[in-house]
Amino acid sequence: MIKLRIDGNEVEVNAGTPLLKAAQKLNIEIPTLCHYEGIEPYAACRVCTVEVVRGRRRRMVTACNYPATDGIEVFTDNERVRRARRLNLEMLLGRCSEVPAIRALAAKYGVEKSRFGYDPKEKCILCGLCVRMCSDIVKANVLSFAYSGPRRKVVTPFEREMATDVCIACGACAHVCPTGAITIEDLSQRRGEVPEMYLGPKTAISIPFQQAVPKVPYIDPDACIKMQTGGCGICAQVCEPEAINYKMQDEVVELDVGQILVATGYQIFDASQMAQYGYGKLDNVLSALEFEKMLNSTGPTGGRVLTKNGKEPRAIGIIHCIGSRDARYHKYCSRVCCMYALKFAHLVKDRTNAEVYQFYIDMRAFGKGYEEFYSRVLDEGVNVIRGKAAEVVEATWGNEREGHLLVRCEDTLIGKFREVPVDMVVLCAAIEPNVDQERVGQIFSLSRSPDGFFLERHPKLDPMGTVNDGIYLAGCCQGPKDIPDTVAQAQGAAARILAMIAKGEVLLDPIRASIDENLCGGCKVCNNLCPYMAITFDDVKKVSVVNETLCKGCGTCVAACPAGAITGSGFTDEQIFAEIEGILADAGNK
Amino acid sequence: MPYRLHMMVCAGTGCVSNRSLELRDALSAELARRGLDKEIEIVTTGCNGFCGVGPILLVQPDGIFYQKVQVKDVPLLVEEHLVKGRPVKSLMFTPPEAKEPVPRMRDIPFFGKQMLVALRNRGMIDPEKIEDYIARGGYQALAKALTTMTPKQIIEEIKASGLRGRGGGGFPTGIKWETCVHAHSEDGVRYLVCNADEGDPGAFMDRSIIEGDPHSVIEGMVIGAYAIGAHQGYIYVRHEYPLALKRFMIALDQAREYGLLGKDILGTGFDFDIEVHRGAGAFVCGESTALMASIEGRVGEPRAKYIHTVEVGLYNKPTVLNNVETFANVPVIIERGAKWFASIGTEHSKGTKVFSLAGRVKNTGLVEVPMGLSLRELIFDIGGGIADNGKFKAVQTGGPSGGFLPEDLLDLPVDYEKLYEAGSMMGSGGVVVMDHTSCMVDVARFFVDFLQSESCGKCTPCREGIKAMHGILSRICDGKGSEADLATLEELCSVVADTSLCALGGSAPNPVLTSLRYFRSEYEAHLQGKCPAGVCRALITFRINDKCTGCHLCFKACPTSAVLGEPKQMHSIIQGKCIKCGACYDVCKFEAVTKE
Amino acid sequence: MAFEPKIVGFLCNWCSYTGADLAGVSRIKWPPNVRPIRVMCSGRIDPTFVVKAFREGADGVLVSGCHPGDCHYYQGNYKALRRYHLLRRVLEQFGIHPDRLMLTWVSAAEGERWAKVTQEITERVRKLGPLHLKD
Amino acid sequence: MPKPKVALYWAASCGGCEITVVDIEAHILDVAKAFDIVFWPCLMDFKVKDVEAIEDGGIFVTLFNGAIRNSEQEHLAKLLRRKSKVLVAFGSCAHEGCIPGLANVTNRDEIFKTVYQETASTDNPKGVLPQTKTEMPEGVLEIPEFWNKVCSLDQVVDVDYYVPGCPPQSNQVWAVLDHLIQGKPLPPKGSILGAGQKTCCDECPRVRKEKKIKRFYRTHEIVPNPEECLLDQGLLCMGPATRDGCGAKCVKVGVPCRGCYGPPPGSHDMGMKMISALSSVIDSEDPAEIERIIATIADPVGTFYRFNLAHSILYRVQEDLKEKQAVK
Repeated sequence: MIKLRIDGNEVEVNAGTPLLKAAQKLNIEIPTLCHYEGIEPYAACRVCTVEVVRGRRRRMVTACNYPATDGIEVFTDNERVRRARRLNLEMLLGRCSEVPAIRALAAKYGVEKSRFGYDPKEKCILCGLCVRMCSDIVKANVLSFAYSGPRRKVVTPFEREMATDVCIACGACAHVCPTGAITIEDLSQRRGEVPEMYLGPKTAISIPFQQAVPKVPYIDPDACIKMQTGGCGICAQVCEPEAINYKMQDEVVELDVGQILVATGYQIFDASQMAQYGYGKLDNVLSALEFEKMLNSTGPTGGRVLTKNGKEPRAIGIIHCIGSRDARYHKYCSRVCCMYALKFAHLVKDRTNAEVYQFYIDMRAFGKGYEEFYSRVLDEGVNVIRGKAAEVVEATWGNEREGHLLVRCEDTLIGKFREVPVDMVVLCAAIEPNVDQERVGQIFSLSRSPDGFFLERHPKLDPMGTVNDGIYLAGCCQGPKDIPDTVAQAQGAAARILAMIAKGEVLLDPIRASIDENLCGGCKVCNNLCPYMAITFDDVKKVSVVNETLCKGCGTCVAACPAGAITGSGFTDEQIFAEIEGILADAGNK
Repeated sequence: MPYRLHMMVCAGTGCVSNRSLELRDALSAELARRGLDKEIEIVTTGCNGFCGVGPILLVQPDGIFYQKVQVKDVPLLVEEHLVKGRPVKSLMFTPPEAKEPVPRMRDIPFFGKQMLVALRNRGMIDPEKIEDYIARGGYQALAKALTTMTPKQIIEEIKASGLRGRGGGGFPTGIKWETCVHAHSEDGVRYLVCNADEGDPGAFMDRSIIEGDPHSVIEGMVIGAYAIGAHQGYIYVRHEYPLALKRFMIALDQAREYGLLGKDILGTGFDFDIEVHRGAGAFVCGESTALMASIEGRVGEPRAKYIHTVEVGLYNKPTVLNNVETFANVPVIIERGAKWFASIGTEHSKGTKVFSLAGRVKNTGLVEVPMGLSLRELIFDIGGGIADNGKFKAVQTGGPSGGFLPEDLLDLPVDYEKLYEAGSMMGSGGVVVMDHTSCMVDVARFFVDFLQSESCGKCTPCREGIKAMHGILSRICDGKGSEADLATLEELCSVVADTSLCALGGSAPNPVLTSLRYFRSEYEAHLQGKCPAGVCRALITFRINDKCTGCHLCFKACPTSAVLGEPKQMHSIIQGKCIKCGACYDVCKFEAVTKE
Repeated sequence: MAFEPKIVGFLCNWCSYTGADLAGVSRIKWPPNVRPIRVMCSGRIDPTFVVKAFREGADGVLVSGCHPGDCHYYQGNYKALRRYHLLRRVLEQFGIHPDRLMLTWVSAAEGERWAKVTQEITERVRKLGPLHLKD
Repeated sequence: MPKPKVALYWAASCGGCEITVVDIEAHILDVAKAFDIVFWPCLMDFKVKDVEAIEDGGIFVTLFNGAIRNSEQEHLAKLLRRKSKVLVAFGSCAHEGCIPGLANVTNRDEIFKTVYQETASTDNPKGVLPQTKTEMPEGVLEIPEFWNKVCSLDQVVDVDYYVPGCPPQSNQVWAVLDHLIQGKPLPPKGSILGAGQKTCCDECPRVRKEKKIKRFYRTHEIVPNPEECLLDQGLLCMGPATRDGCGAKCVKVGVPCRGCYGPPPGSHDMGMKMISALSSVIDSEDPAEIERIIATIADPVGTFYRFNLAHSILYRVQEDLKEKQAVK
């Protein structure tokens, strides 16, 4: 540790610490433009210039990379320093005259207008952060400087406008750019398939959502530069408790359990399949989950309802039954949409002056208190139009030419075709089985009903059980349902599970296979057949053996044993033969 | 059988450009024709220094100096001098103000005041023959250093000699080496780099040394490497120096063949080899950190040198970087001793310095003089004064970012500190002389323009500041300047010098600052709409006075038909059409065209 | 009296038997010609059962399991599938029309499909006529 | 005390079983010493009337080999049954039909057509077929009636014991005979003598793995690894479905088991069991690939039912021939 003085205050730091960091310890602010924590200092903008006195020698140095040495005295804001900064900022202002960040900083040093030029278009101050980010941190080496002197500029390879093959579209360059000279354009127009909808940019390291448990940040390995290219690593550099661990891997944890509650949930129907509603194409057509996120006070708009251009909508259309109750997609009713659509209407009425139109087929307010809520929403002045919306198109509204939508539908109650102008449309997309529902079903040996959801043992008498003892269902993996229904089903399933645990023992079906070792020739035909690995080979006796607790009694081995040495209790050959003879007792002779 | 005479044909770049190689071939053919080729040897030497009068031919041992020798002169020369023993007066050099030509080189004033240390073999050897270098005592210093001295002794010797970096910085070489030895290197690797990226326009000291005496550089580098414990060296040569490059490569091969480079040098067990790295001609790559970045394969941009390259340099290893001239001095110091070297020069500037004399001086060329010689001696005695009987106005030392010194500072000695104090610098040794025809504002603008385009553009003050200076200077040259501009210029100069990342930006304000300091009146004249030297076109007017004879030459010369007039009658100029190219002024034989 | 084929159906417990049950519970009509025998898994169905059924007078045999990939015992229905392919060839060599044997997949949710499948085999066997293998 | 009487008869068979009795070598003398051979047409000149002359049950044991496929064989089977205390179905043909039994996949007309009319070497321009009765000037000539169906012995008469094998292995034959000579108590009726309870695999020294078969080979298609299980190598070995007792002689020399010892005790139908076992270990779940793999089995019925067709559940299918052709 060494001691130095900054603006008269003594501070103790490690030798070699950049003055900028040493000053931070004293809460002395030194402006920077080309500095970014985690990226090697570059000392190009010279805005962080300070004066260092060392013995008799006074010199101007850059605080971002000047290493602290013992006994030096640093002045961060004396007249010489202020003049240097002022003039450098004036030069930058002459270069990038309309960049707010530069204007603000220059104004701080009394410069409103530059004597060295005026360029309203230029935004790049050539700080090199993007170049260094791209080459040193991301290691993609897309951006670089070209030309020298005043002609210097940041270019993509060979100055081609698009360098898609090398650019990994990480957006880090735009993120570090202090002047907004780099913008990221989403050419694909794709929307992320993430469970938690987001309406704004997302970083590779984030807390998944506000209510996440545990509420700690996680790294998205698909987006993390460190994991993709081996570069970056900034988060680890800035995390003082050293909590970042890149080596952490997804783990497969094997648990020995006796009972399983399958609650694998659902997914939302992709509304962009129904092109007539413009989801994914028209700006202000949102999915219900996106709208829910917008209404959330911790969401991107802080709970305000805003169209893409940041204005409050004058009218919102909420379209029910997107992909459900529709023979082309899902025949079933998604059950939750009517009520949340009414909730949306209620909240919109509460927060804005917008008109709300509900386009519904049938209003299904079946739960406790639901009908009453429906009446209340109607009293609040929400317009309900019975009839499935036909399409959503872009439209003008008065003199405004863009950004408005028109919902076309038939109002079946008045028997007329209607066109309703709105600023925003919310689509109530269907609840549908997860893409991997089938695979999950195979894992747990679960059957699926024709709608693709898991099949309960009995629709009335056992709505949470399955045909497999010890495996239960809860929630939307069994079918669309709202929260009260889900909770009821889950608690029921939990009670069933606890009951079994309390009992402490389980009854097994007596259906088992067994091998008569006097008949087994040890051909090993059966060894490979058992899905439960219940058959092993006894190398001493040279016969195959069935582990009766592992055996589930399917009988495949019984059928396959060429020696007939395996017997399946409950379903022996003789029993089945007798059954055959019995049911064919009436078959006549030739 | 020894030769009777040696014909030393200069094959420096200047003389080669003047067809000295054709001259050599003609000479050789002539000698063969006359059967003299057994008696007389032709030696192709490096730069003689007196480049302004090339091609140069020196006949030894007589020391007869022939200048501007053409192929057509060969038969006469051979006949008269070589056969009949009568030196040819018509090919000899006549100093200014002298009536008779001077036959011997040593009697010519240009050479008289020079003292050759770095250029000790100038014109005496064939640079492509290591034998010639060894015959002149070459590699003796190396042998001495490697066999009788410890690295520490060498460093002490260099320190004691007071040798300072000849590249511009003037940092004491011995201390640099010592620091390098003490710098921490994890694996003990250290590098030695020779900077031959001579970027200053008009400067060609380094090129000349490599072209004329490459082994002196190699010898100096090997000694330096031994002193700091480096085993790998690099020489960074401009790509624009093909001849230097070729000769250096030949020299490297020869040195390796002779066991003076590579493994087990001179059987002492010391290994050192040199790799040649060619620069692409960026001025800024002469800066040490940019140069090293370039060797490493990165963009040649400087970085902050708060941690010196001597500690963390090439490939992050301790690195000694010296320029060509510095290394060329090293063998002499080792051979003749620090005391001898330190006896030359001034208190803080020891030894000699090579300068390239250029501009409005009579004798342009390369000269090596002891430190402490006054600028006046340099320009008037050696340089022969101002060309075309012009009037001295200013001298710029140290390359494009050197300052302009006026006449009253001509007695300033050549000395690192003295030049710095006067607002200029030693630099690498460029000396540009300006006479009354130069406008100081225009000259300042010219150099600032050069520096602006050679700035790498990394840091704000250098990129934007020099550009801003250039803008203001251009404005002044265009007659649109104001008093406030001068203040802004001074402010800019101060901040750019203060805050630039590297020496290029740090010294860039020198031309502006010194011109403002010593020639402020010229600026003020410009603000009044006058260019005293008549250079700035926006401020001058061409007129035709009554001396006009109607010769009609100006009429024909004018590219824009701005001259009016019938032959034999007085002409006049239409100002609206005149683009101020000066063609009429140049062609007029009667001083009838005037410039105001 | 018109020929009413007798068809023995071997049904797995988890899918087809439940599916057939569902058809019943759902009041879906399916031909009584098919006489189901429940086994735990279609993998239990030994080809011996099939020939035994033919020998005992069946005119057709229906083997029905879970859909491929949905087997309650993971793989049992694939074994049935392979046996079915080989058995068809052997039956043909014996002189029994291979179409008298039918393999199908009916899930627990497919009551309607069960009805369809049973109708299909009944009609198919009806066309082939009686087999008369009972001694 | 007179020696117990012994009879040996040869019906529809190749004669190998007769030879295997002699293959007991010097023990044949023990047999001759212990028994009074009363009927053995293959070796000695006996007449049917000699047998008819014996009182019912007068013969202690009859070793009957060969299947029953015509009226004469039926007649003799019934005769010997009546005269014998113990009737042994000796050898695979009597036991379960053996190779002659394969004729059950076709019928008499087809066989006659092939044998007397269609084979390349047949010269029968008039297309004459055997008749049971032929009027000749000298009188009526009679030959036995050729049946549509081949039967095992027990499908015609009551059988006490079975000695399997094609032929039964001589050591097993001697063991059975020795048992009789020693006068040991007889095993329960219907027992299979001269064989084990397990399968051929039990006697097979080859190393077996868990099976996964991608294609089948016929014996001429590959040279099998001498150490490994033949079925593992894709050779269609009936060993897993065949009763042991033969000493696994064939597989020991690299020839897959043909199944002559018949099904082991747990098996109801040897061929179907083998079909079930084999298809269980075919390594594919794709119907098209399964078909391809199965196509590498040449003649499944001939392979799986080589020795026991006549004795299998589907011992004979009598569907209409026309329909059968329509299938193809």
